[in-house]
Amino acid sequence: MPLKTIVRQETQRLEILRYDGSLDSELDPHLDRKTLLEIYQKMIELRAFDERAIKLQRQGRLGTYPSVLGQEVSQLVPAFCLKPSDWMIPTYRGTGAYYGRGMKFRHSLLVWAGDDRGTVFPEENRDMTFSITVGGHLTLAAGLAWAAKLEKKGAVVLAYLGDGATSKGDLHEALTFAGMMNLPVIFLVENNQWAISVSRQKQCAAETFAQKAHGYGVFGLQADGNDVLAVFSAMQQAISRGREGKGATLLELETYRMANHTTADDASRYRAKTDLEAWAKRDPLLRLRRYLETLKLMDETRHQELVKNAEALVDEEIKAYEAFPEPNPLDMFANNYANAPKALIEQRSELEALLERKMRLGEIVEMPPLEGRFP
Amino acid sequence: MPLKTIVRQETQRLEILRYDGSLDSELDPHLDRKTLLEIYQKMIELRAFDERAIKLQRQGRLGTYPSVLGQEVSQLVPAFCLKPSDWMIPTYRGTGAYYGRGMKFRHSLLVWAGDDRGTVFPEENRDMTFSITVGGHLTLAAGLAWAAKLEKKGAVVLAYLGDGATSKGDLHEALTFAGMMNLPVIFLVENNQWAISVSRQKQCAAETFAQKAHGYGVFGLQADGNDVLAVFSAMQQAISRGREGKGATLLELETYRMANHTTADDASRYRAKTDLEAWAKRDPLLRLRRYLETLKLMDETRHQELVKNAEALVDEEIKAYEAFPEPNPLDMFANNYANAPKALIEQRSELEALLERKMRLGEIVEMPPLEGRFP
Amino acid sequence: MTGTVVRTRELNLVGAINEALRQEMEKDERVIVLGEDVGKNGGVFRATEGLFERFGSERVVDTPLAELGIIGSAMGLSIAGFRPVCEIQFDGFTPSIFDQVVSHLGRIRNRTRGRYSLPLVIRSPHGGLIHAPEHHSESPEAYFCHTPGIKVVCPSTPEDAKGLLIAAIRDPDPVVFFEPKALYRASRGPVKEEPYEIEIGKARVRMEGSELTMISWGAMVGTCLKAAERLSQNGTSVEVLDLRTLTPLDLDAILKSVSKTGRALIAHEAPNSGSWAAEISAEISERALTNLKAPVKRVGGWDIRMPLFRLERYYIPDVDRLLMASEEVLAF
Amino acid sequence: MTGTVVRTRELNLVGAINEALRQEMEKDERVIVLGEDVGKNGGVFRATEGLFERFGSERVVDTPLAELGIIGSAMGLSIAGFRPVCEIQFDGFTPSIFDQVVSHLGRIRNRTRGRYSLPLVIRSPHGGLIHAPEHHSESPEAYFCHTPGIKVVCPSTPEDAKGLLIAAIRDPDPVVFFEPKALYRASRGPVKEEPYEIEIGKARVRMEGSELTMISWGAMVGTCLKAAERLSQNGTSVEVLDLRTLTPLDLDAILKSVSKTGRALIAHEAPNSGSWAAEISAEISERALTNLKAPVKRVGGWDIRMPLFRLERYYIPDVDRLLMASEEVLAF
Ligand SMILES: Cc1ncc(C[n+]2csc(CCOP(=O)(O)OP(=O)(O)O)c2C)c(N)n1
Ligand SMILES: Cc1ncc(C[n+]2csc(CCOP(=O)(O)OP(=O)(O)O)c2C)c(N)n1
Ligand SMILES: [Mg+2]
Ligand SMILES: [Mg+2]
Repeated sequence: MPLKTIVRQETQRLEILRYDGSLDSELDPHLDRKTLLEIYQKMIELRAFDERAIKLQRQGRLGTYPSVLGQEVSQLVPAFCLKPSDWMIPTYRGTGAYYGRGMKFRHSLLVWAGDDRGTVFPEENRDMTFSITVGGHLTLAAGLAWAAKLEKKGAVVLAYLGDGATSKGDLHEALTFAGMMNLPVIFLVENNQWAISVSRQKQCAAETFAQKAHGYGVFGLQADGNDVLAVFSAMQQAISRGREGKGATLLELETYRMANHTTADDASRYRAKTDLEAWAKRDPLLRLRRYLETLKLMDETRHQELVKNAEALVDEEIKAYEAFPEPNPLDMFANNYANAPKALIEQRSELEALLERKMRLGEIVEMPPLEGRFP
Repeated sequence: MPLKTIVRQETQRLEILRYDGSLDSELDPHLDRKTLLEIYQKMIELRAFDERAIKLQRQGRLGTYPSVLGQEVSQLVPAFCLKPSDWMIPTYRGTGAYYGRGMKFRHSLLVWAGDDRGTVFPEENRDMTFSITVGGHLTLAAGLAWAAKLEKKGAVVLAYLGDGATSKGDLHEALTFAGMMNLPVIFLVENNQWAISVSRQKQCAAETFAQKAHGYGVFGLQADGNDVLAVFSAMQQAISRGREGKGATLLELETYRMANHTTADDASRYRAKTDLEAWAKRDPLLRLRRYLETLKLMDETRHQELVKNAEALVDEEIKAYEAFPEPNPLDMFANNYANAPKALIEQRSELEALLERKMRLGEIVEMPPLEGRFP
Repeated sequence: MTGTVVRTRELNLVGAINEALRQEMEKDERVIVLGEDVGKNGGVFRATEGLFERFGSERVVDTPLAELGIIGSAMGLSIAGFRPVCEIQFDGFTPSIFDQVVSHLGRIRNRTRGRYSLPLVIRSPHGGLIHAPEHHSESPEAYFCHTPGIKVVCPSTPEDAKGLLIAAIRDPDPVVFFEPKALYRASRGPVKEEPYEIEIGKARVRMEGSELTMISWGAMVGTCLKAAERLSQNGTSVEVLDLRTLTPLDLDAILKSVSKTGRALIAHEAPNSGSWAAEISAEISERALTNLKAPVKRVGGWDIRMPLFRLERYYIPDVDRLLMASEEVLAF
Repeated sequence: MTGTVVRTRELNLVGAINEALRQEMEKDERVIVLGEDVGKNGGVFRATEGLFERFGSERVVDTPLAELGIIGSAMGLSIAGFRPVCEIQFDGFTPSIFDQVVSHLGRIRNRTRGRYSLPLVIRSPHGGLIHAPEHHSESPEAYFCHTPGIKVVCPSTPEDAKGLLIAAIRDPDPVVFFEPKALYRASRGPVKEEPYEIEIGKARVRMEGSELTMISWGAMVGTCLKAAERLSQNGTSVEVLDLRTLTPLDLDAILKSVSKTGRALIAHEAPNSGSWAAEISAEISERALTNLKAPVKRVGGWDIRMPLFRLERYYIPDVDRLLMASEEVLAF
């Protein structure tokens, strides 16, 4: 009785698909072929896009861009598992998540070109804009889950975060609420081992992020984030828990950021090449391809065709993106309040006068059309 | 290999002294008699003070006061275990903690009378003012511990917090730093089961607060907070860890807030009497008394003498407190910067002019002497 | 009760707030009250008294002690169609939500191009003079007023408190609602029984006058009225303007009054530098320079940490300070 | 090098900051640099480049991604006698530390009656126009300037950056040090090799003139200089005042210039309402009313969320806007 153990906890890790494409059949989520192929196709498209986005940035045709190279599974698959009526909030490193929900690449490009018109999600989805402030969306996610719980329609909330973001107090307060109120929310830690130049090992002294769940009375699980089957399976579990009123999940997906933090970063300053090489062997795309090959669903010809189609799709999207007219500066005044207060009406007129002056001076040649709601 | 347990954790609870005064001899920290009696005396003094402070408030001779009734052990003993060169930061419910470090009751009274002159700690101590914003001192405590680590003199930091405070993101970030940097800091959760009207059960869905430690790679332990020997023993462990470079401890002391949250609160609105009655049986003072009786260190006569002396001490302190002259309003301008900027010099003159006007009008009869450093 | 008879009773300010909350919760199922101690305890000032019993634990929710959690939850709830009214227990704990307020609260409507709106209210007590510990007597309005995309309200009478709170709850955008805690029980006045709105963004003349405009909000309005009374006894005609809403600021009302009187004094409780009074002072001089017979005068807290409560009355402007300042303006 | 020869080289602003940090770390063992990515990576703008290699992992510390942890640590370290210089990676992430800044940072010296002081520096990039994502182009100075007990600095030249940062590190009180990120590489100028201090709290006349005073800080000073150049080509004599320190504000310098010119324009990047420019405008009109030939004019960001970067140049005042505003002031 004196020094007694009063709580015992375990944290588990899920892996299903091995690097060579073989799998643990006991845990196989038995995805149908169509789904597997759809995921594979999206992964190829995403990778094609990612590569091109980086090039565009180098050519000065895009702003700073955060690559998702190597995180295709941890990005796409969780989003893919949702229903439109579920909520999703990715991070800035979320092109794959949004793509998994049906957002068009042209809109992702607009956003990273610094154009507010990129914020366009499929109408039927409950998608949210990402938060550039790391962790800034997590308590909001708890609030959406609270609403979902009150709605009683079985919706869940999926909030992505990075390994770095786990250190923010926001996660703590969000998990406290989620645990206490038994909220249908999945906090999905894409542990890509780096927060810019700060490694996972320097972020937190605990063995896993998943085990943090125990501090809040929520379910925690780690999975191989480059393993499409493990991620799918873990997500199914987390989603079911949410839909069935069993509360929140903290799901850690172990993956690796294969690219620089963003195009503004140079990772060679702070990390070893050997690390990259080791992780290249665990490439999620390659692994799924090998599995599809064992299922006789993929071969070099089909793969090449998918790559070609993906390139064409990305070309199309880039064209559409670049065809957007310049935004009208006055649009920044739209949608700040349901009804713009007088001060904003006045300020907008000031901007209008400035624009007229610039037109008179020839600094602006033509004013683009107006969008958005004002006043 | 597929779904495998990768981390196993246990959380332990320490209890040594039973309600009847008997003890688990295996874990007995073997406190010498002098120490036991000193703690007992301080507990009696603290309780005498607490009772009187509440009365003073009712009589309009004190502002809002947060009682420590029932928390004498969890307040006094941890502070008592420190060396002067260790840092201590209590919460607003910290009269006992400060008293354990040698602060005079007169100063506690001044603080709760809204008088800044109460912030007087023994010179030799490294004591900090408490934070009225719940949790606001926790990352600062990590910083002090960081400094202590760099100093390499074996100092530790003791930061008190409540069960409610565990929900603040501050604790999360403080523990993240403490774990990551292996800091000599003890986060001591005085779990008194209530955060004003919000019960422990509504604060967090985890079984214990101690288990949160595992999420940060620090040592966690729960102890019976009304058990002087368990608290002493747990603190020795935590302090040794800190001094020996083994890092931080999250120590949960289970106790009970026997009084209203503060004198401004009415706990009967939200909690059952039966709860109070159950906890009254676990009274820390009574428990230590029974133990001292089994050791033949205490009997009714000696106890009554201690109570009488305590009353006299408190009388003395109240007298000293009430003998303080009114503070000089101009003192508020002292100690805001090492060198007051011009704007403050100007503003202080404005206040001076106002005070002169009030003297002319007879609203102020006499100006008290100046204290503090200005400009 | 018939539709045409307007029944009115005396209520104090906290009672008016309580009534507004109750009536809006009755009217609109989407209204949810959340915060620390708002449930059984009815709030530390009893503003939510009786709501828990009336509407149950799903709509009146005691949260964990985590202000980012509170504001984040409220934001999420509002985006999903609810109308949360969250309480931050004291002004001095609002810094805990600044991160969300500055970075996200007022931005999401614009960031999502109007797709999501955040019809939520953040209630918080405001100001000093109740002899409370540190952080319980703060006036943090400037931090909020400088932040785009939100509105900031601070009533000074029970009547306004009820109407403005109802308007705030119905407002499609986030409203920070400061309640002068010194007036919770001290301010009593007639309040209509039925629900009504008072338009956000409109100041109110509390006393008419022609020689000096005193501009204020919250508990300081009462101090202004007292000072104005005293001045009028000496033959000076003072107009007292109660802003009621801080953003959007009712510049029309301010300029109208100052154009008439030619003299303006702005009184408030916050550290004066960089306060919302600075904005008002700047606007007046920038827009009505030629109407000014004297420099605008601000009277606020000093630019230091507010002392503990024994000295708070020397930190927060009192009638004497307002009189001194008025004399200076009038003598210019 | 002898004591009397003053060697000077051209440095850019980030180089000057880097040099200040290095020299103070060499001089004073208590100086510790902490923040996200300040170690091996040398900071995302390379302000701490080479420090990790030179001073090691005990004095140049990559922290977890937790800003409250960063500011709290720095506060603790400084109370215990160290001189931490912490970096908040971008202006837009400073709201994460507001809670500590407003509630504790500037209060502890007073709260402890002078027993503990907090000689720490918070470095953060400032302002827009580098085509960065949301939250990377903010100007949050007003939130800090309204907060007692701290100082706020924002240099605009390499020379000032070095001298002010050294002064900030040696200052016994907390200093928030904003670095105009658009100038990190764009602003180059002569910087003395040896360590030197520039006094905190002193503005600097960057261009002398007699008809209009332009008051500014950070990157906007450059825009003012360009506009002043253009105006002078048209025969208008403009004085440009670089505040360099925001609090304590150098009112003497401001009033001296405005008394001379009779006209003032304050330019800055933040949402204009409730900005630090409001304080300056208010002070000028309150103290120098009779010297004013025209109303003070503020030119700042609009009171809305800053748009993503394609439109940022229409949000942040540019030369055209300053010219328009100047014409208005001059035509009054
Ligand atoms: C509150 C906050 N602090 C700092 C930053 C700067 N920053 C941007 S991304 C990043 C690292 C994030 O790491 P992680 O959470 O692991 O996500 P990842 O980038 O790896 O996807 C940092 C420090 C930020 N955006 N927000
Ligand atoms: C940040 C913050 N939020 C809210 C409050 C108001 N408040 C004061 S004490 C308290 C409850 C604290 O509970 P706990 O941490 O368990 O400490 P206890 O009072 O039980 O000692 C609350 C909500 C506060 N002081 N600070
Ligand atoms: Mg990462
Ligand atoms: Mg408690």
